Amino acid sequence: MAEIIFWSLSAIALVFSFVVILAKNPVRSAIALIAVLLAFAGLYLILDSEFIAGVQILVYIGGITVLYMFVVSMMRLKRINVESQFSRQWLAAIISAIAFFVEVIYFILKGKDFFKMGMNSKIEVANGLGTVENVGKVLYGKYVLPFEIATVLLLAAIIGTVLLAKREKKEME
Amino acid sequence: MSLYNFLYLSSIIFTLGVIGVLVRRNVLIVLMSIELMLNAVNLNLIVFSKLWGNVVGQVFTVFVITVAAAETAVGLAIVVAIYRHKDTVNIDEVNILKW
Amino acid sequence: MEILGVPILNAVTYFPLIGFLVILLIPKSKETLIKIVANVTGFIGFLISLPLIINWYKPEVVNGMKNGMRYVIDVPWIRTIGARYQFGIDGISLLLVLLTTLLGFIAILSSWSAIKDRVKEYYAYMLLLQTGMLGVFMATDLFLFYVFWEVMLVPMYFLIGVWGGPRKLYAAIKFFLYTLAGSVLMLLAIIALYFKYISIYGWEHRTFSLFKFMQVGFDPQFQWWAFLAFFIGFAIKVPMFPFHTWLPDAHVEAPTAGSVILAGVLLKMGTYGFVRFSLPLFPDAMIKFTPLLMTLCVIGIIYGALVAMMQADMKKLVAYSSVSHLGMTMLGVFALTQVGIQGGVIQMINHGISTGALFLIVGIVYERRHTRLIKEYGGLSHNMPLYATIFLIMTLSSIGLPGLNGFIGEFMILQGTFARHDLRVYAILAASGVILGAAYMLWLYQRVMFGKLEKEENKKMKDLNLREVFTFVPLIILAVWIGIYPSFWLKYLKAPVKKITDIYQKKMVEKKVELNSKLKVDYKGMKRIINNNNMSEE
Amino acid sequence: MAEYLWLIPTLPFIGFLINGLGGLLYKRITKKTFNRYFVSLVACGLVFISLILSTMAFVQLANMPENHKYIEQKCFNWVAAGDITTTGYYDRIPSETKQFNVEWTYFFDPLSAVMALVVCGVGFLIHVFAIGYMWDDTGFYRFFSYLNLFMFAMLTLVLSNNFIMMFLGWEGVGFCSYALIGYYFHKKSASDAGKKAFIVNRVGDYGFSVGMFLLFVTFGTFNFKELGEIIGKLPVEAHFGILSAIGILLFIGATGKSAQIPLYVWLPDAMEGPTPVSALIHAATMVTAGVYMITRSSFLYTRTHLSLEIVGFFGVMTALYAAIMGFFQRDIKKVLAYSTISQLGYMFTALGVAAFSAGIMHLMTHAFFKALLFLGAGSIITQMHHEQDMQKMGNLRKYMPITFWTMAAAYLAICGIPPFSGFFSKDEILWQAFARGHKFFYVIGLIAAIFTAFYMTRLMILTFFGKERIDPNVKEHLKESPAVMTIPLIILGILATVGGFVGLPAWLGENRFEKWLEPVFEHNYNNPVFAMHHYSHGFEMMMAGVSILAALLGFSVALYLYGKKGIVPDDEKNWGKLWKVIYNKFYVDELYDALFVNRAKDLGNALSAFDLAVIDGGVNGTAATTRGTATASSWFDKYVVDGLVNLQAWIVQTSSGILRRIQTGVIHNYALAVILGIVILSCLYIFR
Repeated sequence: MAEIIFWSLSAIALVFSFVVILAKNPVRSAIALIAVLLAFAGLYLILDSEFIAGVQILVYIGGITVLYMFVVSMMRLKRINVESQFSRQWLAAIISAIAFFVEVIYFILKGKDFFKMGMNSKIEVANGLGTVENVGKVLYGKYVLPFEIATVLLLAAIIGTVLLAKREKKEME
Repeated sequence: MSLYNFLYLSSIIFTLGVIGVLVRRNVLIVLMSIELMLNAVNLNLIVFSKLWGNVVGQVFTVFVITVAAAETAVGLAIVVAIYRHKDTVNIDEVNILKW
Repeated sequence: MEILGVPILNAVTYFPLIGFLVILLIPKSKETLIKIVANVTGFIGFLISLPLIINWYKPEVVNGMKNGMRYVIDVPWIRTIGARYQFGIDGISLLLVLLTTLLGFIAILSSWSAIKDRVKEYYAYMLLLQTGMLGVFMATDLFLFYVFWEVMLVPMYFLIGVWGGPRKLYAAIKFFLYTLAGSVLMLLAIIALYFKYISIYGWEHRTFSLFKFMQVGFDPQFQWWAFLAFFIGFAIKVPMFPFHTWLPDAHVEAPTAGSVILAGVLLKMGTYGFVRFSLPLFPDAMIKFTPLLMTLCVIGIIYGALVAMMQADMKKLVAYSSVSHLGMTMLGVFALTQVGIQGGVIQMINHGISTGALFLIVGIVYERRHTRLIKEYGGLSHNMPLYATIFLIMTLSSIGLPGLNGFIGEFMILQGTFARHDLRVYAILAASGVILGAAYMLWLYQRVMFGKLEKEENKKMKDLNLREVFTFVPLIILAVWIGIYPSFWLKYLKAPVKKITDIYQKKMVEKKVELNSKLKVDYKGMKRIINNNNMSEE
Repeated sequence: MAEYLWLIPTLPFIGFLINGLGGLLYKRITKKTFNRYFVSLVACGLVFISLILSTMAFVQLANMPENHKYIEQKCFNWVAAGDITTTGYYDRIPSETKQFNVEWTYFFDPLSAVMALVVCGVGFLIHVFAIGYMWDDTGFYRFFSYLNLFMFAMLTLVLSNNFIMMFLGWEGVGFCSYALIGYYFHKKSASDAGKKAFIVNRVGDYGFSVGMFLLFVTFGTFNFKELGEIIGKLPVEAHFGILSAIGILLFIGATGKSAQIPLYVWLPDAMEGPTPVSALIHAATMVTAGVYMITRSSFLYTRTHLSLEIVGFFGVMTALYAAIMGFFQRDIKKVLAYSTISQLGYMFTALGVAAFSAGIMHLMTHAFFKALLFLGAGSIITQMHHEQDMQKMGNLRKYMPITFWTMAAAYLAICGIPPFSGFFSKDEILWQAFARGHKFFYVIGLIAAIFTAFYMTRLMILTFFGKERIDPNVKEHLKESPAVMTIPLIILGILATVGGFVGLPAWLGENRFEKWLEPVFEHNYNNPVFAMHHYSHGFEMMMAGVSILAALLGFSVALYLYGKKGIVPDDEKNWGKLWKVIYNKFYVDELYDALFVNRAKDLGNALSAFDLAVIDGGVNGTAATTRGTATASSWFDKYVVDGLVNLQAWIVQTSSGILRRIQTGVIHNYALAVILGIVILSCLYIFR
């Protein structure tokens, strides 16, 4: 059963990823992105990570992607659509990307023994691994300082965003 | 189902993200491609978390998501600012930072 | 002694700095507020310097004396080089500190209507200057002294350069560079002293403290060079002939209050430097150089007076008269007798009072007429009787009329110089400056105040207003006080001056510069004459 | 005892403060001048109280025993400074280290008493007179404040117990004289005269102060009493020595203040001041300060033959010289001024022959009759609407009888006609000069007496007798002055008449004046050098007759010329060169101007130029040199040092011009470069 879910979710993620990078219309890209993210959320659930799956849906889909939609809707898409969508370096880009991919696969294969060691260790975690409780304990325990720093980062991002997006006085007049 | 397959999936998605970043001229789609890459990384983190039964990987995922949110917000704000100034979202046209 | 927990010398020195900071915080446009703050700071600055003299003889102050200095503050400052934050005052410093706080306040008060642009910066610089000057008179660590010495240069440079007359830039740069040239030599000498001390006592005992240096007794050859370097530094500041030419330019171009401070306090830093540093540190060199120094003083006195006589510009005249008066001051100091040095110090104060007042006096007509040429005036006594009276009093004080301050100083200086047999001829020559002094001051007074009121612009001139009168009142009171009861002030000078002359007493005996030796030779000849003539003796 | 001594000088000072400071502020605030009645009441009243106090002190002094005839009142230590090493006097007084301390102490001895009484008495009368004289002047309060300040300074001068305090009074009266001569400051001649007086006095004071320095350095004190005790024990210096030096230097001061040759030039010009000022300051009191000072230091002068000779010589020469200059002056006050100089010369002659009490007595009588003469002249001048030229006078006795009669008394006194006061004092001087062996002084003095009688007679005839040459406009209002002016005249007239009886010559009775002053000169009597030759009373009487004859001679010549022949000043011009030289005062002023004043100005100008060109030029030259060097090195810097730097920069720029093309500014390229970098680095890792 899990096998099937995995393969179908993988397929969805792959297909919509292609849509994201190939679609002419950013709206379509954004919607495809939502699909990819949803698929990922499903994969997280398979991996016993309920909390992360929830966050994925709430933050990514509910926050970030909606933000994309807002911005896209502000643009005049007509002119954008007329232009060429791909950069002049596309060939070099794809070649180097594939080279990169090959290398990554090489590394994954090279680390197979190490991976198997993990598979055999049989670590059992009570109440499931990624429950809110488990994640919360670690997050607010050992990692409370990075967590606080992250909040500061967010604050900085908010201020930066406001400053960047604010219209200058001249434009207001 | 092998956890190994997750790694293959994540590397593929990551490469797709790279291609998106390198090829697309629409800055919005470039940003979305970056989201793809980040998600690929998240998946990796969670897989290893599962593998070792260690919740720290998930915690890091939370942080990555946080950073992603911040990045997106600032990135989009920049996009809006660029659009307002240059009336374009074409990344190749924003090339004054040269020589 | 402390004021609100702050050691009193710190309080006195840095109080103007508080005003300075407050003024920096006030927006530029609120000129009246700035003026009020500056005036209040000046006044309170003067008030908090009064406890210095009030508590002078209190047991706890007397018991706290160190090396003859009172209210001592002594903490390590820059440990690596051994510089200490050493403050302390004796009677000489006391009088100069009080003069500084008083003149500082008067200068600030006098600029109320004279300064119209860049008000904020002006008052800020005035207060900064005040701190610098006070520090100079209190520091007993040579390094600290040097720091304050240079600190006060900068605000003065700006005061002349920004608010000055038509040739202000020339004057300001001349003032700055000339003084700096001197003080660089002084710095070299300070460093030389420092290393000399280290070469004797070792690196662990490195110090810039004056008192440590005083105990050493440097060898005459070294003294010779160090004295020369200090001499040029101080002589430029005094200024002694022939280093005086920056003074007329600086005075003519400076704003009134700048001139007051310049004449009243800044020049005293040179004379004070001689008394505080050169005299105790280099006794051998001092004795050796005395004839040369005396010659320069006498030339300065007569030369300054003669040049002053023929000036067409009032401020220039007063500036050259300063050269003459300071020559007199230095004459007393270099005479190395108690009375001479006391007279010299009192004359420093007197010069601050009377010349400061004379610059204020010139400033008042300048503010009304915007010219300083003597020939533009005449007959002002008719419509400015109060001004005429104050001008007259200060003229008389400047020319040394007994009963006013100038006389006491001049008389003591000349008497003190005359008391040294080998210096008599200098005293006699210097006394002729008194005649010339009367000539140029009275001539100035006659040309400005007497005669008929002919020019239309002069007829409209108003007499002094209340604020202007108040700037003069303390100066007049002091002039009369010093003239009638100088003992009050002289008693503060006794101990420190005795400390200096004691050094020389020893030296003179060592070197057999016995004062009476020449006279005794004379006596033999005289006795023969008396015997030959069979003069009857009772 | 005599706790009020300090009040004698201080009261006029208070008057000065009230009138001067008060008047100034009152005028500033209310724009009105002080009430004249108030001003006169304060000024005269306070001086009158001082007069009473002086009299009280005088009475107290008279009742004191002979060997302790002085009152001393210490107020405070004036200048208390550090130690000073005295040199001592040869081997008689050793060198020692002393505290330099000058006390503010009032000292009242018979000499001070005489002076204080004269100053207060004559001063008070002149104050009263001045009320009338100055009534219409706008600066009424100013005038009286200066007059009061003068009284303060003069009384300080005579009541001081040391030289420095005396010097305070000395310079103080000098300043008041300056201020009062220049009282009409809108007149250039007046302010010039004031300035001249001050500066000429300063020249004298220069000598005076050097003398004081020497005095202190030698003896270690300024106190008269102590100095008297120290110096009184010393032998007489036969040749030039320290005492002679001190004596001569002090005398230089006296020549300035008392208008002797060579520093007399200021006094004639000083007549620019209001007439009461001339009477008080330039006739009765201030100018006699020099006489007082030398008398005060008689203990010193009697021990130095040389300086006494000098004092006497200059005195008698001045007496003669000034009398000659007085011959043909047209200004009534100028004549009196020269007469004052001449009479002061007599006093110095007396001092020069060590006849101190005679000198002081002449000082006193002179104060009476000369003040009277000046006040009389003032009375005339006010009624003549400030006309001072004797050409425009004549026959005034008809209009102003009181003035005439009082002035006549003074005239007889100055000519030395018995029994008027001048006779006793002047004759005493001449007699003493003769009796002490100074025949030369005697002869010159006698000639001067002839001349005195001549010019005084001329003055009297030209003003009060002869034809009326008065301006008709003036004549209409011509009348006697008001009582406020005539009463002081009358009192002074009485004094001038009978004042001489205090000191009768030996052939008439006891000289009480000399006896009164005896304690002052206690240190002098043991001095054999100045012993009197003894002559019989008859001889002395005969000599007095000679004096009278001399006066009559001068009188008759003047009577012949101006009375009989009726010469008026305008006619004198025909007398040729002699008249011209004398009328122009021997061109001494011009000579001084040419020698000193103009040369000092030239020197000043030259030095100013020197200062600007050489000294300041040196400074600016240094600046210019520095600038030149700076320009050269800046050239070097620009083309050589900086050239090398720029060469390097050029190389870098050119090569970077090629390389910078990599920076396309396109984000895609950068991103691709990043990926390529990762790929290459990974390759390196893989194929390591």
